[in-house]
Amino acid sequence: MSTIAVPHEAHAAGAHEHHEAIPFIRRYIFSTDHKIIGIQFLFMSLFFLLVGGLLAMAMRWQLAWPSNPDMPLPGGSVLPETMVTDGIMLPEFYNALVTMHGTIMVFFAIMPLLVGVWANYLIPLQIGAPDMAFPRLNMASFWLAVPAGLLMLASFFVVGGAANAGWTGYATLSTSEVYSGVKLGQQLWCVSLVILGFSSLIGAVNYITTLINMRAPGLTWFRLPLSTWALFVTSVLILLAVPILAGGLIMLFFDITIDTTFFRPEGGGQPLLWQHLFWFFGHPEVYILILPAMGFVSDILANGARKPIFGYHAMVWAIVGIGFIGWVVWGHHMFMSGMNPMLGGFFMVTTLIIAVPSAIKTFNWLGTVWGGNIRFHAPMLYALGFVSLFVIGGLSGIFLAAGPVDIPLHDTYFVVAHIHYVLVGGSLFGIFAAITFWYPKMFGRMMSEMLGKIHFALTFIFFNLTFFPMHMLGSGGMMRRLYDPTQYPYLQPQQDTNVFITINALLLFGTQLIFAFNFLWNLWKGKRATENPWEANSLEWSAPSPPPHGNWGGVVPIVNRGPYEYSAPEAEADYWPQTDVAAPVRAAPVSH
Amino acid sequence: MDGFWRLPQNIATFGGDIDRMFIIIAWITGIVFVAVEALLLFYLIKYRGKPGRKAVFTHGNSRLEIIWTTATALIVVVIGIMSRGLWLDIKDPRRFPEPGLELRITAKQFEWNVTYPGADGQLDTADDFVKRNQLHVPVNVPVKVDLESEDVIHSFYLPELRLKQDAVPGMTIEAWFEATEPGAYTVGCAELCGLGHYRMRGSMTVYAGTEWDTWYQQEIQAVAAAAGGAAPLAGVEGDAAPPADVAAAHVH
Amino acid sequence: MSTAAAATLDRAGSGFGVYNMKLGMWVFLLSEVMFFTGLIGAYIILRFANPDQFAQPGVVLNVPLTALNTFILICSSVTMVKAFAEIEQGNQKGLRMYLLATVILGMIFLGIQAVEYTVLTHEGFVPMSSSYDALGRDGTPPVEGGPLYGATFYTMTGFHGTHVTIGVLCMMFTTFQAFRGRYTAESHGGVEIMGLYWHFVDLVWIILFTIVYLI
Amino acid sequence: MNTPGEAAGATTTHRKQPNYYLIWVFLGVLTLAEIGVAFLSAIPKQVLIIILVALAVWKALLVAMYYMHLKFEPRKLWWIAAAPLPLAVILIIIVMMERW
Repeated sequence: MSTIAVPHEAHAAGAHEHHEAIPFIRRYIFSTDHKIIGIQFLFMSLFFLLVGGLLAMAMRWQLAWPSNPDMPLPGGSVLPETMVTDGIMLPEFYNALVTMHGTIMVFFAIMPLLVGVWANYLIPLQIGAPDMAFPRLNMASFWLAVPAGLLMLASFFVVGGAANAGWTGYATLSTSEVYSGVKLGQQLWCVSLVILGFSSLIGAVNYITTLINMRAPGLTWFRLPLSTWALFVTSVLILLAVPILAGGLIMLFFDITIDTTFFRPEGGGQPLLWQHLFWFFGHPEVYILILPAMGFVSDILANGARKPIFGYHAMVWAIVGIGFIGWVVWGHHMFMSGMNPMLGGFFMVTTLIIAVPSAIKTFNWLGTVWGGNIRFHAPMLYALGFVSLFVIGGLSGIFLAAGPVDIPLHDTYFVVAHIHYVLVGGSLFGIFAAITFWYPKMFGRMMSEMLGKIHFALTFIFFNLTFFPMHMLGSGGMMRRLYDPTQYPYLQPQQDTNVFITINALLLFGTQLIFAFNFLWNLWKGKRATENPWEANSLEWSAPSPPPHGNWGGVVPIVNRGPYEYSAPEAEADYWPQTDVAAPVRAAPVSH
Repeated sequence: MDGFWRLPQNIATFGGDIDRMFIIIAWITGIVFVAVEALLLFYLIKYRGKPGRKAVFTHGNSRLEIIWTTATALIVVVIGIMSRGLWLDIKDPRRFPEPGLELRITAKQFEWNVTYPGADGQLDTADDFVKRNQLHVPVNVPVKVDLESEDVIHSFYLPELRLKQDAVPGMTIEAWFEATEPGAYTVGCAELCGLGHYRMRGSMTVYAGTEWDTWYQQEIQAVAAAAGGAAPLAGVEGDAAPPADVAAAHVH
Repeated sequence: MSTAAAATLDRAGSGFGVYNMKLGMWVFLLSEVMFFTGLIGAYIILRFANPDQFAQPGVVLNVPLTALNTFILICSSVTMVKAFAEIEQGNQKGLRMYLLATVILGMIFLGIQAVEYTVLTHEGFVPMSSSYDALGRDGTPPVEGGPLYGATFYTMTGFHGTHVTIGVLCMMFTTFQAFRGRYTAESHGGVEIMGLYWHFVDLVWIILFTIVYLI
Repeated sequence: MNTPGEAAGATTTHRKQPNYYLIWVFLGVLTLAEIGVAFLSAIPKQVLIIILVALAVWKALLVAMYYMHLKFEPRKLWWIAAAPLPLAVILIIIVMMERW
C-alpha cells in the first residue's frame, strides 16, 4: 500500500498523543478517538434498542389480550400500581408505552445506531483521516447523549409517569396536565430531546467539516463510498432540521411550564403550528433514519456480489435528491389535521415525487446483484433482507401518499406497518448488516457466520409474520395507539389477528437474543480477523483490525480509484483496494 | 381483493372512488412488488458464487437508468393527479355539494356531542338540540358537519363512510358525507386524545327517508316539551347509548 | 479532479481553502440560522393569525432605548472586527484593546436588556398572563393585548440575549488568551471564529430589532 | 484538533482590509433610517414592512459580507452559508398559507 508521510496538521488530530501513553479512563471512557466513541454509541444505542423492544412487547401483550385477567402482563407485578394493577395495564400507562417506544426507538436507538455509531466510526476510516476534525467536540456529543437518555428513562418513575401524548407530542394533549395527567414527564421529554438534539448537532458539524476538509489525497467526492455519501447528506439534514425541533420543543416546554400559549388556543395559539414545526423536522428525520442504511447496504451488496455498484452517480444523486425533496413533503403527515386542502394537494404531489429516487436506488441494487458472483456471507444476507423489505415499506408508502386513499388509512395500523417496514425491515436490517460487516474492523474478531445466518432467517420470517398482517388490520380500520381494540364492535372480528401478531412479535424479540449472544460472545471468543476479511476495496480495510489511535499510524493513504472496482478485468483478484497501485494477486479464498 | 384487505363495508357516495383508487394502487404496487422480489430471487440463484467465475464488470447502463426513472416518475405523477382531484372533492369546502343537513360536532374527552339544527334547520338558534355519542342522519342526503374540539385534538372517524377528519381546538373544520344505506354504524376517534381514547366511540344511525322525518319530529317535540326549547343545550340525551345494540344492529 | 490535483487540494485542513475551526463555525452558524428561523417563524405566524394581540410599535416596547442598544451592539461588532484586523497586522496592543472594548460593549448591551426586561415586567408585560395592561408611552392609554405578544417577545429576545451572554463569556476567554499573547499575525484562528460568532449574533439582532420593535 | 496556529497558517492571505469604520457608519445611518420610516412617515403598513425588511436585510448583508468577511471567502463558502435560507423561506411561506 502506497502512502505519503503525513503533513503535520493532518495527524495533529489524533496522532499527537500515542495511545500507549493514554490511561484507561481517557482511552475507553472519555476518549477522543472517533473509533472508541463510535463503539460507545454502539453499546448505548443497543441498550436503548433492547428497552424499546421490551416496551413494544408489553404493548403487544395488551393488544392481544386486552385487560384480560386470565392473561396478566408477565412481570407486571413488579411494576407500581400506577402502571399495572393486578396484572392489567392501565390505559394511561399504555399511552406512555406508545410514546416512549416511539421516542426511544427513533431518537435513542435507530438514530444513534445509524449516525452516532457509523458516522463516527466510518467517516474518518473511509476518507483516510486520522480522526475527526474536532475530537473533543466528538466526545462531548456522546457524553451529552447519555444524560439525555437517562432523563428520558427517568421520566417513567416521576409523578404522573412518562410523557403519554405520543412520540409526536401533539399539542394540546402534550401542553396541559389537565388533559394528559402528565406534567413532569412531558417536561423531561422536552428537555431530554433538546439535549439529544444538541448532541446530534455538534456531531453533524463534526462530520461535515471532517468530510469536506480531511479527505485523503486522491479521494475526490465521486470516489467516496456510498456509506460516506449517505452519512454526509444525513449530517446536513440533522444540522438543518434538528434546530427547528429544538425551537418547537422550547416553546412546548414554555407552554407546559410557564403557561404561555404558543400552541394553546386559549391564548390564540395554534395547535397546528406545533405539527408544522414538528414535521418540518420530522420528515427530514425520516430520511435521517433510512439514508445511512441505504449507504451501508450499497457498499455491502457490491462487496457480496463482487461487482461495482450499479449506477454509482445515479445512487449519489438519488441520495442528494432525497436530501432536497425531503424538505417539502412534511405536510403528508398532516393530511387529516385540518390543513388547508390546497396545501394537501401540493404535499401529495411532492410526496409521490420523492418515491422516484427511492425507486432508482432499488433498481440499482437489483442491477448490482445482476451478473454478480455472489458470496452469501451474513452481512450480504442482511443487506438483501433490507432490499426486499424496503421495497414493501416503500410501496405501502404510495397508498399513504395518495390523499384520498390516506383518508381511511391515516392513523391506522396500515401506517404502523409502513413505518416498521421502513424502520425495522429497512433501517434495522441495514444496521445488522453494518454491524456484522464492520465488526471485524471494530473489534479485530469475526462474528459467527452460522449464528448470523440463523438470526437473519428467523428475524426475516418473524418480522414479516409480525408486521405484514398489520396492513390488513389497518385497512380493516383499526386505529393506532388503541389501548383496547375490542371496544369497537367492527374490530372484534380482527382480534385473532392481533393475537397472531403478538405471538410472532414475542418470537421476533426472542430471536434477537441470538444476535446479542453472537455479538457479545465473539468480543472475546471470536476468531481473529485479518486486515481485510471481506476482500473489500474501501479505505478502512487498508488499516489494521482494529486500527490504532490515528488509524494509519502517522501516514495517510493515497487513493488511486473509486471504492467499487470489484472484478476489474485488469485485476487478477476480484477486488482492487482504493490504495493499491497495481492489481493484487488472488488471495486465498476466505471460508464461507 | 378488498376481501383480502378487509376494507369495511362502504356506504359513502365518494367511498367507491376511494376504494377504487385503493385497489388500483394495490394492483400497481403489487405488480412492482412481485416483479422486484421475483427478479431479486432469480438473480440470487442464477448468480450465486462459483469458484473461478468472475462477475460481470459494469458500472451501470445509462439508457436503462433513464428508462426506469422516467417510468417511475410517470406512474407516480399519474397517481398524484388522480388523487389530487378526488382529494379536493372530498376535503375542499368550496367543492362541497349543497348540504341537506348541517350539524355541529363538538368533540371533548371522551365523547362526541352532535348539535342538530332543530325545527328551523338553522344552527345556533334556540331550538337546537344536542345528542351525546349519537349521530343520526338521513340516507342519500349530503350532510355537512362543522367539527370543533373543546380540549385536545380528536379525529372524527367514520369507517364505513371513508371519512376521517381531525377536530382541532380553536378551529372549526368543515367536512361532508352522504350515506347511501340505512343502518347502524360506528363513530370512532382516530387521534390519540388521552387515556380514554380507546373508548371514545359513538353510534351512527342512517335512516331511510320517512323514518328520518319521524325521528327528527320526535326529537323536536321532546325539546319543545323540555323547557320550551329555551336553552340551546336542552334535551341532551342518549348518554347510555348501549354498545350492545350498536353491535347487534351493526350489519356488514 | 486528477489524483495530483487532489493530492494538493485534499491535504487535510485545506481541502476547502477554509481551515477546520472556521468551516466548523460556519457550519454551526447554519444550524443557528435554522434555530432562529423556528422562533421567528412562529412569531410571524402567530402574529399573522392574531394581529389584535400585538400592540403598535413603540406603544409597549421602548424603541429609543432599544435603538441605542442596537447601536451599541453594532459598535461591539466594529471593535471585534478591528481586533481581528489588528492581530492580522500582528499588533498585540490593538488586539487587546479592541477585544476588551468588545467585552465591555457586550456587557452594556446585556445590562440595558436587563433594565428593559425589568421595566416591562413591572408594567405587567409578561409572557404568560392571559392579557397585559402596560402603560402606554407618549400619552397613549393602557394597552389591552394578548399573551402571545409577551411570549414571542421574551422568547426571541431572551434566546438572543442568551447567545450574547455565551458570546461575552467566550470573548472574556479570548481576551484572556490575547493578554497571554496566544495570538500572532500568523496564528489567530481563535480570534477569527470568535468574531464570526459575535457578528452572527449581531446580525440576528439586526433582524429581531426590525421585526419585533419596528413592525 | 487544529490549534489556531496551524489553522490560521492556512489562511494568512494578506487581503486588503475594507474600511470597517465606513461600514459602521453605514449601519448606524441605516438604523436611524429604519426608525425614521417606522415612526415619522405615513407610509401604509404593507409598504412599510417591505421597506423595513429590505433595510434590515441590507444591514445584515453588510455585516455578513464585510465583518464576517464572506466577501473575501471562496465562493463555495457562499453556497454553504446560503443553504438554510431557502428552507427558512419555504417553512414560513408554506405555514402562512394555512387557514389561520
